[in-house]
Amino acid sequence: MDNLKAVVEALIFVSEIPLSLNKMMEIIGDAEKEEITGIISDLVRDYNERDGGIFLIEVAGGYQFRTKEICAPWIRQLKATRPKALSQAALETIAVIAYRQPVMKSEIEKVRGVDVSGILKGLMEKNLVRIVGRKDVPGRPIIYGTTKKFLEVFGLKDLSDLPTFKELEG
Amino acid sequence: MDNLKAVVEALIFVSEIPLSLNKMMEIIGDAEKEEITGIISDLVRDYNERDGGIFLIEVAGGYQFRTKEICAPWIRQLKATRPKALSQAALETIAVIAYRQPVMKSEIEKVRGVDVSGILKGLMEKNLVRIVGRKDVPGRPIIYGTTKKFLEVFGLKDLSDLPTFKELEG
Amino acid sequence: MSYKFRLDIFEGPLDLLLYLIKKNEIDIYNIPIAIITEQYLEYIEAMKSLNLNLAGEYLVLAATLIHIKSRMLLPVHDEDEIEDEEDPREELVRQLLEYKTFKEAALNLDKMTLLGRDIFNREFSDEDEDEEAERPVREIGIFELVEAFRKMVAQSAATELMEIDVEKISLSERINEIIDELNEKKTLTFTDLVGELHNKMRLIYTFLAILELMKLRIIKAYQTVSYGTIRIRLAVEN
Repeated sequence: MDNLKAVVEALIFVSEIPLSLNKMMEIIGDAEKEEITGIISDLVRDYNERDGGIFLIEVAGGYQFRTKEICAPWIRQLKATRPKALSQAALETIAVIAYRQPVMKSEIEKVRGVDVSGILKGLMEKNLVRIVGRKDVPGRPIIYGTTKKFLEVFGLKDLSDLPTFKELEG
Repeated sequence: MDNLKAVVEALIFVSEIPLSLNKMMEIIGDAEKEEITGIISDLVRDYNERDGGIFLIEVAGGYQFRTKEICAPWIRQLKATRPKALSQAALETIAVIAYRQPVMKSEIEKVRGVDVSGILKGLMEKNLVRIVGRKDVPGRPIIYGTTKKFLEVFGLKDLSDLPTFKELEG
Repeated sequence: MSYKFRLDIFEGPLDLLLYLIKKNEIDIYNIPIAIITEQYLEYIEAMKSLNLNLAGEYLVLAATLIHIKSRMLLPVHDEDEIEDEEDPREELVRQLLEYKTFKEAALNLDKMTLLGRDIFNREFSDEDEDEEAERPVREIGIFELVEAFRKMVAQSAATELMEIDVEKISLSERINEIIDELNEKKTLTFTDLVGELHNKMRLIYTFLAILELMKLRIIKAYQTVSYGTIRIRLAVEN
């Protein structure tokens, strides 16, 4: 096979976990084991000689590209500033708050069917949800609403930009 | 900085989304913009000259390593997926949105001559299309546009990178 | 009839029409409406007889074609009128050309090197889902939010939740604003809230918001003398 080296490199590159020799042989089919191991040795040498930011290593029964240790401080910084997705639970909770505000915790829990204390706290820490007031009923329950930050994160000008179900169903 | 090239390469490698120049400058701190763009050009050339299985591409406002097209059949086998093709209806709909955005659903339907609710929903689920706001006309209809993911999937630097269609402007 | 097998591959009535034009090698700017209408209706009949799910749009275009055909048949009394009068086919031709362009654009998009089909990026696992609260929140499409809510509502029995419309959301917005103002100023008069409002919708929303807040027992309204100034304040101080 002409492109064997390129294919081996690409396979190792895209694999989420260290890619085993067996898996590679299974995929490539018509290549001998020695041929593939030879290519991997070549690749290891290529990357060492290049002296770049990544290298090829045999690990956990397979092969994987990894970044060099000297790059670690910058990588940590990248990961720390990487925006994090909201969990499904958080998304559902904020959906209830957005559409039903001003809303009590008990109302959110009635819709979601689970306790939302922890998630509510998290959403307030992220400044997506806030306490808007209290209700004059026994227990004086807190009522919640969304924040300006919520509008920013979801790219809305104001709450009336929120689409309704009907609009999406068309 | 001594290892600047290695750091830039490692950062692009570990980033889950195309890494923007700004982000790199923010993380590296003491490097000039020209220095980083110079290094990126070097990296692009390095990988082209190596003629391996991966290459560096500028896409969706950042840089990302991707596998070469010739390797696709084997990678699909590794991922055990069929090639993810978009249907003709989805392609037509996304073409209208891409070239006419921001665009109302009714405008898309006028062009295509069919109801597009289902397709639009599918495209939003695939995160290729998003709601960008409402149009400032009576009824404040929802308007749609393409996403960053759209640029990533179609390998575009930005929207101006779309193939030109003189007839479509307007 | 060979066309039976082609019916489901049309993307819509315009697509079918384009196909007929191509098949008959017709000039798109000078469509022989009578012939095309006849063929178009044959296809529609075939679709019906095959019990294919015939979208209403096909019938709309059929009606349009018939209408154009009848207009083309009208005798022209005055030769000069031809100059001024718009060709009944003009709008349809414009629509067809536009659709054709986008069809080509779609084909073009499909020919591009697509991520996930032709080329790939690295796969990432969620290995380091560290719980750093400091990390910024990723921007989210509003569609995800609506979908999350819709799914939840579908599961719960609370059907009244479905009654969400733009008015209700705008009302929420005004309610939040009023509570904010009350948190700041403690008491507000009715005129404080509605006085300078020139926008009629905003006036209505303000009024509805106050009623809703009173009903929810979040605010209280009171006046010191009958027909005196109505003041509102939070029912419970924070």
